[in-house]
Amino acid sequence: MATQTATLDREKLLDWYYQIVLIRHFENKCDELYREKRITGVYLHLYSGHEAVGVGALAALTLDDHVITAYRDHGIALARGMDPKVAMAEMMGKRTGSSGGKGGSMHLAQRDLNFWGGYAIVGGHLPLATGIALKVRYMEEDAVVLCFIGDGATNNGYFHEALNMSAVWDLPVVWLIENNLVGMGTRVEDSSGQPELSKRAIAYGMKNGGRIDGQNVIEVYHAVSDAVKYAKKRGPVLLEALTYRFRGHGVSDRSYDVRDDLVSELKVWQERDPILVLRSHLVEQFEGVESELEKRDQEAAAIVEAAVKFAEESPAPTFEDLIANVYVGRRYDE
Amino acid sequence: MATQTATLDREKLLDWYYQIVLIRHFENKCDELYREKRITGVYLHLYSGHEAVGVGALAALTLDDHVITAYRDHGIALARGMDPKVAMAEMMGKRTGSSGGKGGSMHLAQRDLNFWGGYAIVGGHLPLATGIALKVRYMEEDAVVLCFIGDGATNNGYFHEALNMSAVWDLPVVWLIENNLVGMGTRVEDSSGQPELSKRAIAYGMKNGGRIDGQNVIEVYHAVSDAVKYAKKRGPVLLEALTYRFRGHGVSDRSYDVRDDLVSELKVWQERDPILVLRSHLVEQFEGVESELEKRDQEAAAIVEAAVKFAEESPAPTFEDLIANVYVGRRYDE
Amino acid sequence: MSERNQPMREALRMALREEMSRDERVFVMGLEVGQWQGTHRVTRGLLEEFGARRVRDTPISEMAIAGAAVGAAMAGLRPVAEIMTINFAFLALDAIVNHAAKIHYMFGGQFTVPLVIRAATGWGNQATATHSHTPEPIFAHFPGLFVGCPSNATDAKGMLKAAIRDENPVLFTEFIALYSKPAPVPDDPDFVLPIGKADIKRAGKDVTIVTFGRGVEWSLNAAEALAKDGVQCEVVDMRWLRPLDIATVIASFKKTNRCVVVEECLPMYSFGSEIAAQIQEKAFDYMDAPVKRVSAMDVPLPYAAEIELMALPNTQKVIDAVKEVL
Amino acid sequence: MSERNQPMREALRMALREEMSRDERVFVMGLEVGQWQGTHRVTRGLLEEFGARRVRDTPISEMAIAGAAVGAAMAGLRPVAEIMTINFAFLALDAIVNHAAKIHYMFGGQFTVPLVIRAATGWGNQATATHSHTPEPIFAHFPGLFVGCPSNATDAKGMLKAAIRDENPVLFTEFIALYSKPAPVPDDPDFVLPIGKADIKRAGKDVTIVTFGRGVEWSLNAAEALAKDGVQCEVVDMRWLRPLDIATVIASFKKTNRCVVVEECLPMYSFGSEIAAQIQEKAFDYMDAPVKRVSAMDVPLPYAAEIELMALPNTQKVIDAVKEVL
Ligand SMILES: Cc1ncc(C[n+]2csc(CCOP(=O)(O)OP(=O)(O)O)c2C)c(N)n1
Ligand SMILES: Cc1ncc(C[n+]2csc(CCOP(=O)(O)OP(=O)(O)O)c2C)c(N)n1
Ligand SMILES: [Mg+2]
Ligand SMILES: [Mg+2]
Repeated sequence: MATQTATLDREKLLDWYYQIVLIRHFENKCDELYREKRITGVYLHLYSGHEAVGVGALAALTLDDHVITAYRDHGIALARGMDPKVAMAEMMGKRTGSSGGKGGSMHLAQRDLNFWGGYAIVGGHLPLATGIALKVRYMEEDAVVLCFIGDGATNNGYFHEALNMSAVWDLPVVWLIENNLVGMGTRVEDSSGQPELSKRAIAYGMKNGGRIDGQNVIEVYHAVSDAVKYAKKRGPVLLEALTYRFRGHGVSDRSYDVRDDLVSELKVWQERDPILVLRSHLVEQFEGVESELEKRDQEAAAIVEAAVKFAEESPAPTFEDLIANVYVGRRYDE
Repeated sequence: MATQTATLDREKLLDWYYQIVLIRHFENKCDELYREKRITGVYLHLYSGHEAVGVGALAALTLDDHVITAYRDHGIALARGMDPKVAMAEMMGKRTGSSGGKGGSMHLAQRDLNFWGGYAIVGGHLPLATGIALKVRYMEEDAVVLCFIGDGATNNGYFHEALNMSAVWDLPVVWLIENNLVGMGTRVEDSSGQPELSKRAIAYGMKNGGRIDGQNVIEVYHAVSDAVKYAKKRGPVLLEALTYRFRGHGVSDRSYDVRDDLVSELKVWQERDPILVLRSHLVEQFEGVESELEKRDQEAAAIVEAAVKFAEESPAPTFEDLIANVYVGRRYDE
Repeated sequence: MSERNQPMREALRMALREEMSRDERVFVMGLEVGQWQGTHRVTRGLLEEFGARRVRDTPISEMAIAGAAVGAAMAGLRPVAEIMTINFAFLALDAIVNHAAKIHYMFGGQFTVPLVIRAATGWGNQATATHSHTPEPIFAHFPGLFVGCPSNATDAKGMLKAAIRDENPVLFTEFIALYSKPAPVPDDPDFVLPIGKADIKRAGKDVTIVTFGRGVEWSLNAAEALAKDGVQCEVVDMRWLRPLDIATVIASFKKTNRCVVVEECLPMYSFGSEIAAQIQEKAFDYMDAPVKRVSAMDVPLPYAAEIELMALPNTQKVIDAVKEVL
Repeated sequence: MSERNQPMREALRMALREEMSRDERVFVMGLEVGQWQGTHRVTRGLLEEFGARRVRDTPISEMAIAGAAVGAAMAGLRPVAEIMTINFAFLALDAIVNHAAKIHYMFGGQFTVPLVIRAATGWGNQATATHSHTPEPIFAHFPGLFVGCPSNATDAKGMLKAAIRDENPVLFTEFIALYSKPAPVPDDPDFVLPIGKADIKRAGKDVTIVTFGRGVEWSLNAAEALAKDGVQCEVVDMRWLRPLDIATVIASFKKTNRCVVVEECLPMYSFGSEIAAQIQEKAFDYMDAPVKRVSAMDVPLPYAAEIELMALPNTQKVIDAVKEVL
């Protein structure tokens, strides 16, 4: 591991640092906007705490590869390269949003980034990943599908069917579980007979990529890189990254206000904040990098501010948008 | 193993022999009646070849235990103690059938035997087993649920969800896979990433009861007995019995008429016909048992003939039956 | 016995508590019903009161939640399974309509399935396309299953208790938009409303408005407004989509000769379709105007609040429809 | 170009072969479509002709069959996924209505889902309660998805080809009872019937019979019989439940002023409900009688042949209904 990390250059790591703090700023801003009712609606699931998983995993891909995830998708979208303006506009339900304001927080997507979107039915996107990977094999393309999965989602029928099918067909998928220990309020050990989720690979005769530290972007990057190589050549891999939700299930989750046990747990995990972990590494590796980190941090904050401005000034969708895209090439009421 | 079998007395083994040949006669008769159009309909799945699994497994239960299975249910029903008359009447869609002629071949059931029925949606009965086992635990009863599962069914979402839930709740279920190598025309290795199906237990942190010889009723009996003991005390067990379909998927499956490879495979398995396996054991163990076997065989054949007669002489359901049982305590059109 | 103003979620909880106290076989299972205190807070406090045996958190396994509840019901318990929102019940459609609804019939009456599946329903809060269904008619299409949907706290209590006590499987849907709305709820632990009976929420002689669930609110508001113009609407709250109390609809229609159906559902092959079809079948000679339907627009639901609301029925749309049939 | 009498299964296979030959992105996946040669023999020979890359047997995983087909379609392929019978599509309801049907809309048009899901439908062969559905209206309830159901071999070819070539997701259901029935099928590899267009299968001036799928046969037989009594029925085969060509129905009705709807479906919240509702809405002044519905009985389907058939519509029931509206 140590030797591998040495090969990562300063710029790359600084870029990851930037991405991680960008996501953190973005999520903090979303939370703020939600409290101010400038972002509305029932669902807003923040990626804070998970950043190293998304950034590290996506760093292991090229733009020819494919990405798909669940509703906790802001961080994935940004790490994949979605313009924060466009992401923020989607949060606010604006025409300039990535899905034209019709998808919202849970349904970011960007076709030209091969980012196939965030999905809100738990497990529902898993067979989609299988299908996209089928297309890759069918067309003999040199690419992989990276599919993010919540720990809770691994107990759903979709998980079983989608992973098994990918194994039977030797498809190039990296199945990456973001195990943040809980789905809404249910702990992994209360929802999974097998709490070491990567072991579920055995049920599909699938390569078990193991359990990795999801707070360490470098470890995630290497593990996913290895998995990508394997998946392209041989077939699916199941990986499990241990991570933690810093902000509750969604913005309306107030568990941290009432549950002392959760607050204590959170404190422990905050010591392993992906920002801190990467910062320590950088500071240790590269002398005098602090000012650079500061700069990236400010840059990210400014980008988020600009995104909010852009989003707020953007127009809302209209009736024409409401009735568009129900079908391809046909009016909704035809 | 050897020591264990020695403890089984002659009468018990002869009774199993009787049950196995009874099922074989019953199924052969069903096939004959179907060709003669005395049994009609699209679905009729024979248990021939699987007899040792059903008979051995059910021998390990008491009447307080619970049994549930899929559509290949004739053998299970008979081994559980359903009167062949009542079973045959159901095949023919008669009022005297176990489900009053409304269930047919795929939906035999008998409440007072705790036989919860055969189900035709692949995997659909698995969560029912979980639920019945939940009732057992909830009421603190000393009983177990035995749930038969086809190999093909293990790739269905129901399997995953039902088994996981049983594990999370430590329910007393013995999940018994009847691996006959194929689901309709699809081989296990083409449908399951993990072809050693009992290994799927790991995905649920569940006790793996292992792979057993499904042609040997004695081995099945012991393995299921052990599993029952474990399940009652500690929680679910997954067991896999290797067996073989002697008559194709359903009576309309004509694969054996056109596929030489299947015919060869069948021949190999016929050497391990559960009737032969048990007969050899008995002949070896108990001198002069042959005449007894012959007697049981004739008895079974006579019982099946009587069942046919009973069924044929029974009345068909009427319009009143058509509209009954849609709801409890309410007319269908109220 | 007295009654107190309570929000619908409290009325539902009251029903659950009373039935759980009355009958040990009644228990609750579903996502986040226990430790998390219920996604919609209906089950708040039940875990503490009844313990983990009778208030059971489950994995995210809708097929198994519904399916295991069917099994438990067959075996003698009386499960009240919660599907967090009705959208996720699509994953359990087979367990619900092919198992819960058919088992009593298919095995010739040997088994009963005294099961209630509760699910939050409705939309209008930017929950977006996959989380914005009001698909009760889909489930009510299938015989063997009752489908109830209360429009207020009072009915919620009486209907849920009826559902729990009944021997048949019941899909019971609760509009999220109504959870916080209060209404007088009787303390009476035997306050039970009959399954399959509609309720006339407002009497009137000019137009019959047939609706259920959240539609009742829009309809009553519309009736209120129209009354000022001298138009008397009779508002029929169906309460149950199956059994469907069409007799009450027809009786009202024979008096008013005009009808508007109000549903939050999608319009095609839906609730309004059935009501309109039955009226023209059973009261053809009484029709002074076609039955008019007010439904959600025939589109998936978008996120942006502005356009989402355009797609939803509302009081004004009901008023307009009533004016059209006058 | 010529045409030949062919059973519907052969017409469907012709459509598949032609489209697979024309467009490399078209492929077939599902249970037993390959080695087993198709449960209903529609895909017979395709594995040998096109190889295992394009004819893909799957595990018994309906959620993943539908869901993976959605993903493959989004990514640029044109899957024709087979769900062995429509009953098993209940397990895939979420993948079909919450994913296939919504993805184009939900992501603002970024993705398209050019997917066909084929499923055998209908009942009447003692398949029993869980295997005896004709639930097309359930699926057609949801916008974003087309639902087609041919009534004969000719239409089957033209409609399936249209479905495969279309950019929208299509649920395509095929009556098992029709697979072996022959009709003239054009060789023309570009014989494509427009999506969402109904077809008048028989012209008449006295009564409009609106139906689809297997109902067409009963309706034509009834029309034939009634013609002997001098009653001229116009038989409208809807072909598609979505888009629904209500204009053709209304035009016919304005001529005949009477209508019978014939469906193999369950009666409640169904096809007939929608047709009746629309007729009274759009042609109220033309109604000389209520629209009458001939549906399956509102019960789960039993096994025993005698009583199963009682629950099914048939020619005589159509004749009786026509006489009632005359
Ligand atoms: C099929 C389904 N059931 C229930 C829900 C409600 N729900 C939304 S998120 C969630 C928890 C998911 O947990 P996990 O997969 O661990 O993801 P995390 O939120 O931790 O990222 C649940 C139960 C849903 N969206 N879909
Ligand atoms: C959900 C579902 N999909 C497909 C089918 C059609 N089908 C009936 S039996 C069967 C094969 C099942 O194989 P297996 O589980 O191995 O049981 P076996 O027939 O070998 O006993 C299939 C695919 C079904 N009944 N249900
Ligand atoms: Mg989680
Ligand atoms: Mg098998």
